[in-house]
Amino acid sequence: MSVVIIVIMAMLTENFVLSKFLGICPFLGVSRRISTAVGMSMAVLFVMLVASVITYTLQQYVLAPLEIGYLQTIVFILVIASTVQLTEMAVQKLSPALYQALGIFLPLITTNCAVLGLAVLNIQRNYSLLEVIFHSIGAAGGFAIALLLFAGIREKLDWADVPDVFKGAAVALITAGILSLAFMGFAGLAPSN
Amino acid sequence: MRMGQTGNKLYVSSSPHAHGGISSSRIMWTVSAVLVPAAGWSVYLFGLSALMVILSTVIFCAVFEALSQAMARKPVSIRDGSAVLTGLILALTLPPGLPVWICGVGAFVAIVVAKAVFGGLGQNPFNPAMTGRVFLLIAFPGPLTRWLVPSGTGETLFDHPVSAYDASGSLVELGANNIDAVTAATPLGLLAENGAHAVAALENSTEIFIGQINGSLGETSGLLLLLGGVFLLARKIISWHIPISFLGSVALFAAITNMIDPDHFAGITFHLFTGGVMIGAWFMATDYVTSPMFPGGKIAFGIGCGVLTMVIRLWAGYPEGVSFAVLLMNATVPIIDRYTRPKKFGWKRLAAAKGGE
Amino acid sequence: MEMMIPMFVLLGVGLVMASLLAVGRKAFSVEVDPRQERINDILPGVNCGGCGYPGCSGYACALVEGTASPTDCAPGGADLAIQLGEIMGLEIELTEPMVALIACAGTDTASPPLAGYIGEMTCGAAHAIPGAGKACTRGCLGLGSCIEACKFDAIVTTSNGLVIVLKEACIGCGACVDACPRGVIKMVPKKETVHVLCVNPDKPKLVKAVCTVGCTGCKLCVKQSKRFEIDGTLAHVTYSDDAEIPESAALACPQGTILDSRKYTVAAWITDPSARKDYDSRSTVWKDEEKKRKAELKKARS
Amino acid sequence: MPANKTSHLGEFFKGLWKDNPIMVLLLGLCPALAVTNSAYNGLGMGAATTFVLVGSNILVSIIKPIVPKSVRIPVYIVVIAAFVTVVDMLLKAYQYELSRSLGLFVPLIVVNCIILGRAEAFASRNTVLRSALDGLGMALGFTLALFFLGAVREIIGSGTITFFQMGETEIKFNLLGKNYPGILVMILPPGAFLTLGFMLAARNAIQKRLNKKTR
Amino acid sequence: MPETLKMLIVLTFIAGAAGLGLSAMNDVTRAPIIENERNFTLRSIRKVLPDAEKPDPCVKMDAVFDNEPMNDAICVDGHKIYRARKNGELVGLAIESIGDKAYDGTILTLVGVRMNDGVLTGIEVLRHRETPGLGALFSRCEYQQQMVGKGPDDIKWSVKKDGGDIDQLSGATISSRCMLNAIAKAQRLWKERGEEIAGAAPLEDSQEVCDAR
Amino acid sequence: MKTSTFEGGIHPRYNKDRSSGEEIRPLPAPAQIVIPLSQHIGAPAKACVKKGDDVLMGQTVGEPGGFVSCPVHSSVSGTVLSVEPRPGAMGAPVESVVIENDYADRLAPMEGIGADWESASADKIKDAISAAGLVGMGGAAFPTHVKLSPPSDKPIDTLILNGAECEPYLTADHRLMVEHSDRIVIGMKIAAVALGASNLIVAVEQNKPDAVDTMRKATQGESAQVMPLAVKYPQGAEKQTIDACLRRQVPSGGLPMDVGVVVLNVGTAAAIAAAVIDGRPPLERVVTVTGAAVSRPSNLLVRIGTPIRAAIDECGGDLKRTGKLIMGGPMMGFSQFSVEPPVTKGTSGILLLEHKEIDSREPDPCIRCGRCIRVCPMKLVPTDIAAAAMKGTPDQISAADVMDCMECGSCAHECPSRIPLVQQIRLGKAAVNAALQGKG
Ligand SMILES: Cc1cc2nc3c(=O)[nH]c(=O)nc-3n(C[C@H](O)[C@H](O)[C@H](O)COP(=O)(O)O)c2cc1C
Ligand SMILES: Cc1cc2nc3c(=O)[nH]c(=O)nc-3n(C[C@H](O)[C@H](O)[C@H](O)COP(=O)(O)O)c2cc1C
Ligand SMILES: Cc1cc2nc3c(=O)[nH]c(=O)nc-3n(C[C@H](O)[C@H](O)[C@H](O)COP(=O)(O)O)c2cc1C
Ligand SMILES: Cc1cc2nc3c(=O)[nH]c(=O)nc-3n(C[C@H](O)[C@H](O)[C@H](O)CO)c2cc1C
Ligand code: SF4
Ligand code: SF4
Ligand code: SF4
Ligand code: SF4
Ligand code: FES
Repeated sequence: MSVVIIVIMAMLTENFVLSKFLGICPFLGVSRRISTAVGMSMAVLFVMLVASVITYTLQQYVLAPLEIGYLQTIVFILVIASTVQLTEMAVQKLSPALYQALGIFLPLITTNCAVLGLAVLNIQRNYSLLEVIFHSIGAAGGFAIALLLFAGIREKLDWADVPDVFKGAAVALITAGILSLAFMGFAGLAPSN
Repeated sequence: MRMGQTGNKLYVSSSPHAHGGISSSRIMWTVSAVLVPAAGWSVYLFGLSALMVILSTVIFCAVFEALSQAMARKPVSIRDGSAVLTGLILALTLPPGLPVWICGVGAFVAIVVAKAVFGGLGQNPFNPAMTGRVFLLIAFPGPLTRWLVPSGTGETLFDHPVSAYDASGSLVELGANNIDAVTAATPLGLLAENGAHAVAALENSTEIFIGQINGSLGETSGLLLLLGGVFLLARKIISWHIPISFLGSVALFAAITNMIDPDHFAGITFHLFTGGVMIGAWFMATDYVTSPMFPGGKIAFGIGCGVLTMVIRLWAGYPEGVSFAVLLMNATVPIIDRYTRPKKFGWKRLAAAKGGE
Repeated sequence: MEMMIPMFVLLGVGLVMASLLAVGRKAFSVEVDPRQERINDILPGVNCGGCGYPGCSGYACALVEGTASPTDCAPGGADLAIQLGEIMGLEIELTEPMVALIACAGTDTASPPLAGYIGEMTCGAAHAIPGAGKACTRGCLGLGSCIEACKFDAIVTTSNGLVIVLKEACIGCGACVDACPRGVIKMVPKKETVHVLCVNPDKPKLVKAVCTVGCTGCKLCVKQSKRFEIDGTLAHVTYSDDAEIPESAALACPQGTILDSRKYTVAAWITDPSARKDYDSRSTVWKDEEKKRKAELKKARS
Repeated sequence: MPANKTSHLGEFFKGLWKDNPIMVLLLGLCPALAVTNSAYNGLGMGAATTFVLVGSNILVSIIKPIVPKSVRIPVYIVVIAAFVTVVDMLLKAYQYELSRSLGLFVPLIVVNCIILGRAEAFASRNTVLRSALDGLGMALGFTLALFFLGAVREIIGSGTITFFQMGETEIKFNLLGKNYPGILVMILPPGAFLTLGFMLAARNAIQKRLNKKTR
Repeated sequence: MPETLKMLIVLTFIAGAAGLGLSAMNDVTRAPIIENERNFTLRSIRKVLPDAEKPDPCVKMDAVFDNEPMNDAICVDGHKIYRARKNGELVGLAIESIGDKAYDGTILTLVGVRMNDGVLTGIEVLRHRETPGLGALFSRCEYQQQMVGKGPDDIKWSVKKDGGDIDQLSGATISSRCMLNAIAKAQRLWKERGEEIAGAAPLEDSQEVCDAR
Repeated sequence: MKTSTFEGGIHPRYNKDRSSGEEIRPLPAPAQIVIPLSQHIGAPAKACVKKGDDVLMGQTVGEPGGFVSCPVHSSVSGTVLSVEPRPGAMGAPVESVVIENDYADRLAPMEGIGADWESASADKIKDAISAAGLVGMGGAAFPTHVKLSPPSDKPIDTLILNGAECEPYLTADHRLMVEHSDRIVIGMKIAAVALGASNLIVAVEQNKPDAVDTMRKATQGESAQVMPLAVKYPQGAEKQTIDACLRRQVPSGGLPMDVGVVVLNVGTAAAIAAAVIDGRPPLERVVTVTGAAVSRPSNLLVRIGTPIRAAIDECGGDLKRTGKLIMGGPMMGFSQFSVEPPVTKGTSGILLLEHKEIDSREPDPCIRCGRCIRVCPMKLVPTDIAAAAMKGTPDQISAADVMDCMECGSCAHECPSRIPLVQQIRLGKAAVNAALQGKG
């Protein structure tokens, strides 16, 4: 499958947040300010790339040959959690500036459906390494688009007279729902099998 | 407003003590009035089946507005016309003959889900009518893509079925002899399924311009919509930025693709005058509440709408993309507004002065 | 043997990861506020982002900086909030319970508005417009900015242009005091029952001109109990445990400015004059004065 | 120890309403939104999560004394992941169709924030019994919310409500009649967001009523 | 150091223990899982090969064959085909067939064809990415009744919109066309490659995937 | 040729022709005069007379309370009745000197520089202006001597006389220019000497062609130049006037002197002439009394301290028909709830609007139409400021540039939802100021 299609698919037609429901917790949690959303998006891109490549390698060279695919979950999550934590420590030590911009978001992503989901999907779909890389980029891009748009709307909603019972998460979810409706317009843009 | 005692008492207030210009309700009613010719044309084309849709969405919208305001303990303000306008615009994006209850669902989504939940008029990030329409399209893909053929000659009001569906959503005959004779694909549907040659005949015909084609109630007559839009422009109710950049980018996109592969892609007039582009550019993308506030942002917004419309039309699953494009661009408005805010008076020297210190 | 493969794989992965983390901790250790460290330790470490900060350590950081509240962590729940509060030393000291008091009895009838007001219906806005609100420029505007500010729904409007505090619902947070542009709201001990409902410090003549129930500083209350004090021309109660204020004190006030809530609730006092009937019959002075003043006011207005 | 502040029963019930993980804590929303296109899927996901949550809460509260602080998170993750894998295997073995429709979201239970959250915030500081009750309550609250969400979506979306389904046997009621055309969008992603949004609002409204009453 | 050491030991130990536990669990569940996966295919095959004179999708019919079709799979032209035999004779085919140009991507179906007359004995959707809910509509036996039991020349195998005899599903003409496309492919295979199909040697591993693209 | 103007602005209904043809006529002094001690921006004056004192016309009754402050003078001769708080134009009682008029108009001794002001030093001129207690008559009532004393690092090259009078209804400056153009030009030249400015501009809106003519005539042979400006509100706001005349933008947070300009109202210029040449403080000023509830709209020469009731009565103002009583113009003026407040040095108009002109409907929600943004002469985003002011923190309010707003009211005038934007913005400013003070 062409990598272009993979990217469009992961970003728009099957947007990780809005149509695959991966990473909803940070999507709701870290979307109150545009500035945080930007940092989060960068961090997600980084973690998704690293995690995908590592888990892909593990799957190809350890789990598959030994026929212990059922350990996928446990191995993947362990490896993702540890590498991210390590990266966070390293960034904090080596570049405080980078840490402020991006590093502080790293732990948030460790235990996030989107990253593990991406790793598992990569395997399920029999992607090649190149495809895995582009899939990660598309997925992270999709997450970023959704998060940024959402953060913008939520900043605006701060001023709105939202009825009491809808304040907070309820109106945020309804916003996400309408955003997800809008994203359905991309359906069929990247036909795949 | 609490007035204290009236009588020949003096009133006090903050300055300014003069108010000029137009009122919000007048704006809403004027826009509604401007849409009436296009709505009338659809009734002429599709008869009662169009009138029912218009009446039901408008009434449902007004009722839902009143109910939701009452529930939120806010003053009921359907007189301001915004709910009626939402209803009218929603109606104009729906196919004639749509069952009344489906219109009701659309009105509910538009007024309650997309507007009241966010605090009512002025606070909704998404265009209510477009939200309603897109919801319906995805919820009832069948009824929403079944297009009656226009009578064209204005035989009588009763030529067309009022509601062409039974409860299960399948087409039933109501007065017409043959169902296939009353429904057909829209020009955009033809384009999406069969390529540009299928619509070549329409390309430069006056039919698409005047509106003797099938489609949603309000997308048929490009001419009337254009006139209405220009009227709003002249009355300074809308500014040129959004419609012109929207239409311009659609035209440019169509021109380029048509040049590359005329067999596959239709031309400029076709894309401008079919589907929702005209009503979208003049009446939907211009909704104050859900579009950017500043000139630069408006242009970016218009271009975004145009490009997304064409991308969806040409490559995505749906034959028409205006409502999706408008909704998608609605989501970008806060960000656009953030980066297109004009420089305030005197900003330049301030920067210079600071630098000098 | 085959059964052992998974074990070895996981042993291996576990070992590698644990060593990496161990090395990382040594190599990349960073100095932080010890409080932050402690907070980090007790936070769930879920990094769910629910608090709105980037991860648990982000929240810890914000807590230490004082920009976050200890109750923001959903997974941790109430237990955690208490522990966090302890670390942050945010424990609320137990003091005498206070409640808010609207120290104004100037209803629309007592202090009728001089002009109609058009504009933003908040107290702050009206306060800034000369002539907006009642004749008294010191008292409660009745537009309820304090109601907005109270998170506990402890303040309600009366039908005649005042607001009152529901004593039982008020937790004494003081938010309303800051919201009132006229400084009408005072925090008073919850157990106190007698209050002077006026904040107008103006000369008696000016007070009388604008309000029928304003304090004129006549000192009659002071004669009843030494718990009353006069500041300029405005009386107030000193809230101490010295002595109980006799019921006669409230009756002594010719203006009817003193509320004795052992006898009348604030609501009854302010909203329903008929409830004050027996009070009125005993306080003839007050009655006559009121009649006279009403006549004067009528004359002044016409 | 703050632990003895609530009764055991309170530990159990708080998850149902007061601290409901979906509606109040807003944790674990991914599966809540993704799999609830039918009531049965919601129940299934709830059951799977219950197993993992209770199991890992118990295990974590048992092993807590020996786990050094610095590796507690990786250790808890391993524990949870093990339970998740077990559930995954069990589902595949004995509830094949359910496992197919839950798909990706079974392994993703491991990153469901409530699980790690409860393990860390609660189980690692409380007794085994309390942890088990807490886990059970939370899981039940989660399950109920998912079931409700699934039921609403399924009823509006296709007019039916499914309580059980395995092979040919199913417990399914057709509530809105055979001719109900179904509002397709409710079983699509937007329907999930919208329904949950309105559900939260409804909970807020009820809670507000309750608050007023208690006053 | 002891802290670090403890850290190493605990994490490693717990991971190992988990591995051991899971491996044991796997031993227990492996068989049923494989069984389930087989059953899934098996059930689909059985469904589309009802072995009746008049196949009716609304009536449940248990087929009795000489062989287990599941184990008698071949690959022809990229299609995986399961063969059913009775009395030593090839009686039915369950053909995996991909319908092109669906609403989103393609639809993978299993099409049952009777060997002697090409009558459609059943059709199952194995994988699709159409709008959720549509898959269920296709599986409605009432809908399938208009196709199942019909031979290649009995009816016009296209949707009514295109002048055929098949009712398109309301709102899903595209998907309906795609299903017919899959059926047509299977019918063509039966017609043109019948002998090859009959003669081919069964795959060693019946789970093998054929490239149908 | 395209007339100069600025970006934004509005075209309100001007209603100037009611009074623009009326010659200025004096209003007889009332029996009692109330001289507020604070008629200007800055520290209030301190009373220097007491009850029972006899005062002369033009005698100082209040001395300046600081540099940015002004003396006040009695506008009649008579006896001091009291020094007490009296209702002021801003609502709250203001400490005032109340004087019983003896109708003798006994003039206090006045000592001006005389006709040879041209040779006087800048300091001497400024001293004379300061002693006369001149304040800007264009509305802000800022002490003029302060304005004429820019710091030395801000050289002034241009003096603009502001005759725009863009406020609807008001015609006081207009009549002054038509009737006393020579006084204005002399005042301008004196101010130019004090400032050392060489470029002199008289800015007049084009809807006063007769004023343009008379000013052209009066400046013939002078270096000054009359610039007709487009008719648009608020053309007379100084930053906009400067932008229109010179294409210079006063930086945000800055003053005209930051771009080398001083702007004076034409009335101020005329008062400068009197103060410097004759040593005469401003004892009266031109006040336009107009509005639908006024039967004889007029331009009156009113003694400072005259209760507005006197002016209203003189012009046939009907208080029964009046819905709103405004001191100043409809755009920037202050509504009054009584007829007691006295005319001060800054009072340019008294406006009586009828009941039917009052719109007391509840505002609609903001529909984000952007009209307020389009018209804001400061190119601000009023709806954002207002939203922040009503719901935001002081930081958010100042981030919305609240302090750049000059409260011209263009936004609120245009808002189709009738949102009291200016009122909300003022609240925002108050909140920001309070926060700043809190920080110390
Ligand atoms: C059903 C209905 C239809 C109306 N149609 C119009 C209309 O087409 N045009 C219009 O200007 N006003 C119309 N109005 C009157 C508006 O309510 C009125 O213009 C509005 O209150 C604005 O008044 P204003 O411009 O004086 O503020 C209509 C009112 C109602 C109730
Ligand atoms: C949300 C949505 C989903 C759709 N999904 C499908 C689909 O799965 N299959 C399909 O054939 N058409 C699908 N369509 C396309 C329309 O229903 C299309 O107009 C239809 O295929 C042709 O109309 P008809 O079948 O009613 O004649 C979808 C449309 C929408 C709006
Ligand atoms: C919105 C606005 C409108 C103004 N309009 C006028 C005007 O029409 N004429 C005028 O002389 N001053 C006007 N001013 C005051 C001027 O900005 C400036 O303060 C004045 O011209 C300075 O002269 P002065 O100090 O002599 O009053 C206006 C100010 C504002 C904020
Ligand atoms: C120029 C103009 C265009 C409008 N377009 C729409 C529209 O497309 N859809 C809609 O629901 N309301 C529209 N409205 C009405 C109104 O703005 C809308 O109900 C608000 O979004 C509700 O907050 C429009 C109003 C104006 C003035
Ligand atoms: S007490 Fe203060 S804030 Fe409350 S209504 Fe009265 S004036 Fe307003
Ligand atoms: S704001 Fe606080 S102090 Fe004031 S009434 Fe409410 S609870 Fe009491
Ligand atoms: S009042 Fe302020 S915000 Fe409004 S137009 Fe004038 S300068 Fe702009
Ligand atoms: S003019 Fe009024 S309605 Fe329009 S954007 Fe400004 S505040 Fe909103
Ligand atoms: S459940 Fe929390 S991110 Fe998915």
